[in-house]
Amino acid sequence: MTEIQTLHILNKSPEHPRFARCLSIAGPADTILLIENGVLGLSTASASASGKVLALEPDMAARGIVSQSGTVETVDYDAMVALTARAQQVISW
Amino acid sequence: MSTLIVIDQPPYGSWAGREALDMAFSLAAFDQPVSLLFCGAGVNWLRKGQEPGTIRQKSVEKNLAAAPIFGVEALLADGDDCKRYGLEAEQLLDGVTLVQADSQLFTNYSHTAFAG
Amino acid sequence: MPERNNEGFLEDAWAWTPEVAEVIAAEDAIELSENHWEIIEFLREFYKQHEVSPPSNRLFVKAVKEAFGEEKGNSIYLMQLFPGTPAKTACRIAGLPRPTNCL
Amino acid sequence: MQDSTPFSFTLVITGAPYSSQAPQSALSFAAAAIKAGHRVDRVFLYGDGVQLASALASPPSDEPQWPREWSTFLEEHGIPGVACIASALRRGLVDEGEQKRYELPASNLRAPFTIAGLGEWVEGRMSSSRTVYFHGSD
Repeated sequence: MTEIQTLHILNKSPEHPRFARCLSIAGPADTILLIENGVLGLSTASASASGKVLALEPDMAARGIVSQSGTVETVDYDAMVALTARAQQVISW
Repeated sequence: MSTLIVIDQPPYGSWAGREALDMAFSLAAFDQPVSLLFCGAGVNWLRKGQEPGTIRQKSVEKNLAAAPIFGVEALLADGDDCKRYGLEAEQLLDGVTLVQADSQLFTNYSHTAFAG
Repeated sequence: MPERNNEGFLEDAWAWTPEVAEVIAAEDAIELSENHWEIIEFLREFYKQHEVSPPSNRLFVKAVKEAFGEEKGNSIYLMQLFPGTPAKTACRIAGLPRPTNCL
Repeated sequence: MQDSTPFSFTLVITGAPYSSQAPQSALSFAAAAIKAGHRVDRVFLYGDGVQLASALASPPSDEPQWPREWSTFLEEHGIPGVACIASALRRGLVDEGEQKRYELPASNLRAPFTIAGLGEWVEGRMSSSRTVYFHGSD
């Protein structure tokens, strides 16, 4: 399993200033996990982040967001816990 | 183990920044190294000459001036965001260091938190 | 005597006078000396400058240390002057609002 | 693939129930953490998050009662739930002690939550392996 420098938990919609700030700050060794309203920015985030982008499946399903096959890795809460344990640092935006 | 507390919301219209300041003060109370970063609309915390008496709130300018006394290590502000809000260096409170809030900056801290 | 709450703190910090301080201190069996006044005046000035009183005992000690050095900025010295919880006792005598016990 | 090393978590909730998703996300996270064999040391409610400790929240019967669900979870797993005193007092959330202290007409803190200072958060920060925040999304 590869190291994660920082796990960014991003729950803001793409309109929120913190969304863009999070994307600009996440480095290549970081992972961004989109949860809650954050999943609405799936396409934006996947396109502009230098690190890896994941999304929380229950929050996607709730909002009727379907991932285009293979474009984004979806995770459940179990995997979210594992990610927070793997990352050196966790930042919630 | 140094902590960065981020204030990205403007003062007076929202309470989150005040609660962030309390977080920084409490870390300082327990001798934990802590710095504050002002970015986005949060840089408006740093403008000199605030007079919130008319809206019956305490001055965040005055509250913030207690930070160095309590042992908060640094008051950092994103230079680009200051520019966006028309804040020149001489309009900023004393003791503010201009930085670039980029990934580099965040890696200097073992813990980064917002108040809400 | 200006209005006070159930723990003896003034409702209005600006209603404070040195005479009020004497009365409140006497309730705690404290006779105010030069050393007490130094801290009381410091606290009132701090409150004027920052619109908050030091939010915890530890930060009270830190603020005193910053102003007067190690010799006075330590909890033993402040405890001798203001028994109990020094920040609380000192704020009460200095007429400052009751701390929220936040920290 | 689960990490086999047990971790300990301090969870901080700053978003209120019924105005944010934070308490729900935090509960799902906490349940998953325990299922994976990790420990949740403490849940700290800060800012608007203190509303989660209200004993008076009464949503319609066909909606989840998040304060009650959280209370049950904390009791089942013996996890301390702490609401920040400064946030709580400002927002009208008090236990019996504060009710007396401030001479208020009622108290409304839901067991097993307690009220304490930010020192609890600092303590959690220092002793848990991870501190994870759940904010509102406004």
